Amino acid sequence: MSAARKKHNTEDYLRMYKQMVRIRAFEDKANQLYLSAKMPGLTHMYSGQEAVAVGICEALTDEDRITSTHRGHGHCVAKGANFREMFCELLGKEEGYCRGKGGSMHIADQANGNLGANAIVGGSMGIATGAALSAKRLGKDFVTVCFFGDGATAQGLWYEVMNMAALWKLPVIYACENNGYSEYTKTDEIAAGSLVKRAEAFGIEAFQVDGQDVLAVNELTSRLAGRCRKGEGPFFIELDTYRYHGHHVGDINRDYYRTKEEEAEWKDIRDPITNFGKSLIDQKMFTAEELVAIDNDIAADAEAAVDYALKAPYPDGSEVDMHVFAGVDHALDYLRGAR
Amino acid sequence: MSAARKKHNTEDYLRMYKQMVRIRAFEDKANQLYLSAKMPGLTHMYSGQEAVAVGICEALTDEDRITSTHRGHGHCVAKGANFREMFCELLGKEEGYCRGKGGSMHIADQANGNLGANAIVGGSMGIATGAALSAKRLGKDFVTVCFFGDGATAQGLWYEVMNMAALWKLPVIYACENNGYSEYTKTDEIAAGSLVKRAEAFGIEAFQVDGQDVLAVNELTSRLAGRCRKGEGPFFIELDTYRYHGHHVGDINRDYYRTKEEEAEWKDIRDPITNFGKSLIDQKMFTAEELVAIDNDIAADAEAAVDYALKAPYPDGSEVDMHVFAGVDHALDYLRGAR
Amino acid sequence: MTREITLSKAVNEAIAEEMRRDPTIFLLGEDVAEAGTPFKVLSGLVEEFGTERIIDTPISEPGFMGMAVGAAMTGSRPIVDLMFGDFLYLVMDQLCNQAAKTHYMSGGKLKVPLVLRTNMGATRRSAAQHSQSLQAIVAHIPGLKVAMPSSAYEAKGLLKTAIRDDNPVVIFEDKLMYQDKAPVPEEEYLIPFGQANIKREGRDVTLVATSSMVQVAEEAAETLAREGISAEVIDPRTIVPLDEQTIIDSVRKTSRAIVIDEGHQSYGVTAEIAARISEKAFYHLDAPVIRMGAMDVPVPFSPALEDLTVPTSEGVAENARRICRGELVHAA
Amino acid sequence: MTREITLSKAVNEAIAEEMRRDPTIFLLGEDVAEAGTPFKVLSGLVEEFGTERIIDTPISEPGFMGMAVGAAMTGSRPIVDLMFGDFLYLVMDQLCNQAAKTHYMSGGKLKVPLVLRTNMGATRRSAAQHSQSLQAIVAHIPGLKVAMPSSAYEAKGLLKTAIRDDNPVVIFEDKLMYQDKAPVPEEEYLIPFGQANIKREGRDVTLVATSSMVQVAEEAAETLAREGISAEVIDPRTIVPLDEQTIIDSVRKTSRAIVIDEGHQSYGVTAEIAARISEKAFYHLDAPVIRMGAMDVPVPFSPALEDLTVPTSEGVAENARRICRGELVHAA
Ligand SMILES: Cc1ncc(C[n+]2csc(CCOP(=O)(O)OP(=O)(O)O)c2C)c(N)n1
Ligand SMILES: Cc1ncc(C[n+]2csc(CCOP(=O)(O)OP(=O)(O)O)c2C)c(N)n1
Ligand SMILES: [Mg+2]
Ligand SMILES: [Mg+2]
Repeated sequence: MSAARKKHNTEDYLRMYKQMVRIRAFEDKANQLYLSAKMPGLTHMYSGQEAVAVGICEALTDEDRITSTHRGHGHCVAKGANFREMFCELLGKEEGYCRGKGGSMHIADQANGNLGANAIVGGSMGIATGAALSAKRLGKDFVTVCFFGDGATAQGLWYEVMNMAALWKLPVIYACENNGYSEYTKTDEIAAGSLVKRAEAFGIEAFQVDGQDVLAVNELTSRLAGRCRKGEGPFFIELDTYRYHGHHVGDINRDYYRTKEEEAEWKDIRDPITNFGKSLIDQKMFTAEELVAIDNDIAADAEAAVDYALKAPYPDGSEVDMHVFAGVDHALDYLRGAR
Repeated sequence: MSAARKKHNTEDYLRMYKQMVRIRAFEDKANQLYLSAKMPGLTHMYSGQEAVAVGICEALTDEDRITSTHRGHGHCVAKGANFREMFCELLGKEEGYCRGKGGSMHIADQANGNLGANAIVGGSMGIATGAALSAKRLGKDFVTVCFFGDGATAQGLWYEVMNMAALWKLPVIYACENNGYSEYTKTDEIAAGSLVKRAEAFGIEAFQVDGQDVLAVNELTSRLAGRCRKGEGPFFIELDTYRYHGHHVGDINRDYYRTKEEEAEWKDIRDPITNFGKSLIDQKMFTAEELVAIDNDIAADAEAAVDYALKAPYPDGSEVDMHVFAGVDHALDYLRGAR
Repeated sequence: MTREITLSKAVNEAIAEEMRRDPTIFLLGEDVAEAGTPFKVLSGLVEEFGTERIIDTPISEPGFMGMAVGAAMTGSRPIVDLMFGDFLYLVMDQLCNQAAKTHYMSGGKLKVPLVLRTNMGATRRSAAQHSQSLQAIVAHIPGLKVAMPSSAYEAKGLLKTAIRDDNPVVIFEDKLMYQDKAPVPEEEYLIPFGQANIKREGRDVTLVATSSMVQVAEEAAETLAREGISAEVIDPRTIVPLDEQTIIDSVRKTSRAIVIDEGHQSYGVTAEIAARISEKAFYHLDAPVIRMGAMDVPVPFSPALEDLTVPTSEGVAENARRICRGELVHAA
Repeated sequence: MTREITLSKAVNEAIAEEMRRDPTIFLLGEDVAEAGTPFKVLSGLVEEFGTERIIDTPISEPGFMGMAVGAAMTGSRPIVDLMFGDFLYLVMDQLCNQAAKTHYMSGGKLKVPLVLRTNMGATRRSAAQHSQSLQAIVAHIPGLKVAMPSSAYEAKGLLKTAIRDDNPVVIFEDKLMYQDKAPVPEEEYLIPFGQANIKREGRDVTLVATSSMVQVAEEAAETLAREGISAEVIDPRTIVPLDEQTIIDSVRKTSRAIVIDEGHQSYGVTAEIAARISEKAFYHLDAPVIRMGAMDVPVPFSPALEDLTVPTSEGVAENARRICRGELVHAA
């Protein structure tokens, strides 16, 4: 552990640990909800990638914005969301962050600067860059982080907005979570050349970092966020990581596109939570027992939130045409010309 | 003049010279048609960029394909089109290459492998790459050249298709005519980083060449087309060039975005036709008189073609709903359910 | 010989048969090869045709759509697999500015024989960006043909016709019907475009329904039959071209019509069909044509809300009863 | 005080006034600053507001449209300048999957107050990719409001309302009308959405017309008046929301209706309006509603062909005569 890392105090480390465990706990419950047919639709698990979301979001303020993806629960938790409102959203309940209208693929704790998960791969790249333009134009201090996967780098939109971000020096960080796959296809088969070079070709400073090392991610992001605030953005980070589950919860038989050995290796040797926990113990910041207690508390929280959400009411049918337009109670009346 | 260049024989040189002069003559007439209000709509002049279209197209076979742009007359002439059908098209006459349905922005001598000018900036990048995929899949030998401007590099589509072209080693050459401007905006203001590096980031071999030197363009293209046929594509070429006229024929007062001195410099010092003509005379391949005679012949051809086109008939009104669907005589009957 | 197969299998067979027949056909899209698409519709094709003809693409919808246009212009007959109909927005330029207009703009010189296969349909709890039924916006663009199969039988016959067509064809499969079975002949058959199918004859009211709404209409017709109301169910099968005559003839007979489509109601498919009926069967109509589209709201995730947004057989039956009783029913 | 100004100037004034009032507004698009757009609509704005607020973008329509969405979600009120309506296809994903749905998907938490200004209109000899009138496809998407100004007066009042609206609004200016003058008050005014304007009162037939088709309808009405036919001309001004009531009330009075819009006819705006009239004025209609949209063909370049594709005042007048004479007129 480098000298720089030592500057982090115990509290920071504890919060990072907890946030990673909270993501894992959330996903375990979400998966169970799916397997027990209690969750409507499908969902994409973030487990394995926790150090990315937490390392980055812990370097941000509440005012800083993020845009998230179809695999967005981790970002949502890391940016400060509560379990209750998240599970309620996952189950389509009224108390969900989006009043049940968004579900897993649009989940976001908007009040904490999460501009939304997005079901269009790459769909949030413009939004993130626009948020950064907004910050610059309005003279606000916030930085925006745009999360996306390796697969999303194939979307032309990225190049368009990188160009503008670079031309106008916008405070945006493009964070590519390279988990090696887009759906059932290996990254190598769908990405020519080098991702880092693609960003550099636009004159954007680019970095590669171990996405399983929460401190490394956190330090880099802190540094870049600070530089963004000084007008030195934009930046690109490629984070090497891995998703433990299938592409979505229903993707159970994965042998045809990746081996059990590969999965085991990442889980056994590179797990971000286990490794970070070990280092905390090694450094005698916490005992193994303390961490287990933390894990258990969080698991209990998740359990309670799930119970709550399962019992929570669905939105009333009358909500169906609410929120179509801001400032309009019910869209159908409005569309018929009622003034 | 290098040894390699000497290998070209007189005939080749003459054809290149003639083709450049033909483009210039065509554009002069088109401009006159506009100024005398005889041409419907607007048009974008190619004058100044002749060495690009001719250098490239003279390296291609009739089977090879090109895709063209809104500034497409040059590509069309260079790929082998006749003045008559071109002027007829410009004037919306039945004998035009597109039976008057396309006009300046969609002009193409389809039989010679021109897949069309395109009024959507960047719109033909997919088409060109798809043509290359087609060649590869069908086991055909043809190469496709995708012409586009510097401004078009801001379209995300390019990055998407470069990625696939690189992954699948497609026989396509992306030819960026960098004339320094997109409409009324300097390239520097809308392009961050480096165009060449953008292509290289996808693992694509990239080249920069003087777009005013027809032989340099021709040699490079010949070499790359040959390599494409051997499965070594795709390639990217950035060609430095200049448009003499405004963005379109109506763009007369250009002072607010570029200086008269800049225009004069390109015209006086770097004109592709004058310079190539001089070198032909210097090498004693042709006399000045011979070249003047050629110029005059071509001017007369253009004049005659304009006269012809002005007198040619418009398509009959009944053509308006023809060619909407292949295999359907009249779309309106068909859409009403007539079988 | 006829057996029952799923819609998914029907699509798969159509593609396989056509690819065997014509080596210029290839298919491209995301996760179409080994994975056979997330819906497993294409399973097995890569094994037979190889990765040269069943091509996995990066997540570049505009890119591969554009490439299909170029391939179609140069002797290939590409089939594009667009994983969700909601991604149509991403390919609109290549589809509507390029594919749809090339034949016309070239004065008939260049052809674009391609098929864009995509899907539609809500109630899968997939929220607003994975549930849309966008047939209306495609149907509005001259130069595109648009097919909406209502069962495995139509899915196979229409897709084979689409693949052989020399024009760009967009075909919408309802993703909720992939596992639905229907009788499909073993022998080769094609279903011509622009020929509506009278799924059920009736006297009192005409139900014009597209895609899975045909099932909804048939269920309603079943219920209504028990109550003594005789409903005719018509499946246009293609909305471009639209077989106006069959629809108009039916309404002239029944004097009443309900049009059902899963796209949003306003400025949607029901508007066009209702407008044509109102115009051309004007003197035969006993009541206004009733339109039943999806509610004009983005598709909500919550099951409690989502189910309210799509037409149901009970809704259709109730509207039919009211119209047959002579009550004036305004569209929702 | 009222003076005559061009539609172009009206748009310019609306933007300038709103930008002076609200510093969170900025405008972005291609060649909008020094060049003031190819149509010179924005001339002078960059001089007043600087390049920080009048922002020249690269040719990246999806990119800057997406950026506008993100900016709108974070306290800015962007105005997007889309040089030609035909480029809508390029921004559909950001407009329809993102901007239109964000407020709903977030359960009302995130707002997207943005204006997309673009244009429409054929007969400029600009061929198939620079002449489309694509209002119908945007109007079909829940979450978007759609305005279609018919003169300088509407252009200013509707645009100011659009800029203050907390939702994404798409506004279509007819590019052939930029130099047309109309009386516009010096004083500030706004035109509320969803309020149709009765441009001319009449008894015999209702002409519902959008954008420049209002002029076409008024010309026809003028001609008809000389022949003793009294036509009422209605300009909906916004097609989402649509002021159904004013239209229906008019048709209940006149018993006849012609709907005119420059978008393609099939699956277009005329279908929706005709369907609503046919439904809600059913018992008052003496004849089928006549629809006059642009011909269902890509817009041809040749003047000899292009002029055949759009509705004309002679065409409207002729249809009105026939419908008033009691002849049944089928839509073309
Ligand atoms: C525009 C678009 N295309 C395709 C999809 C279907 N899809 C959902 S996730 C995914 C793979 C994304 O891969 P990546 O960006 O690497 O993210 P990961 O799933 O690995 O987190 C695909 C193709 C989509 N949702 N949106
Ligand atoms: C998608 C799209 N956006 C904008 C335009 C308007 N437009 C036409 S040409 C042009 C500039 C193109 O610049 P460049 O690619 O450098 O080509 P050049 O005109 O210099 O030859 C623009 C913005 C268009 N036709 N298509
Ligand atoms: Mg991935
Ligand atoms: Mg240029």
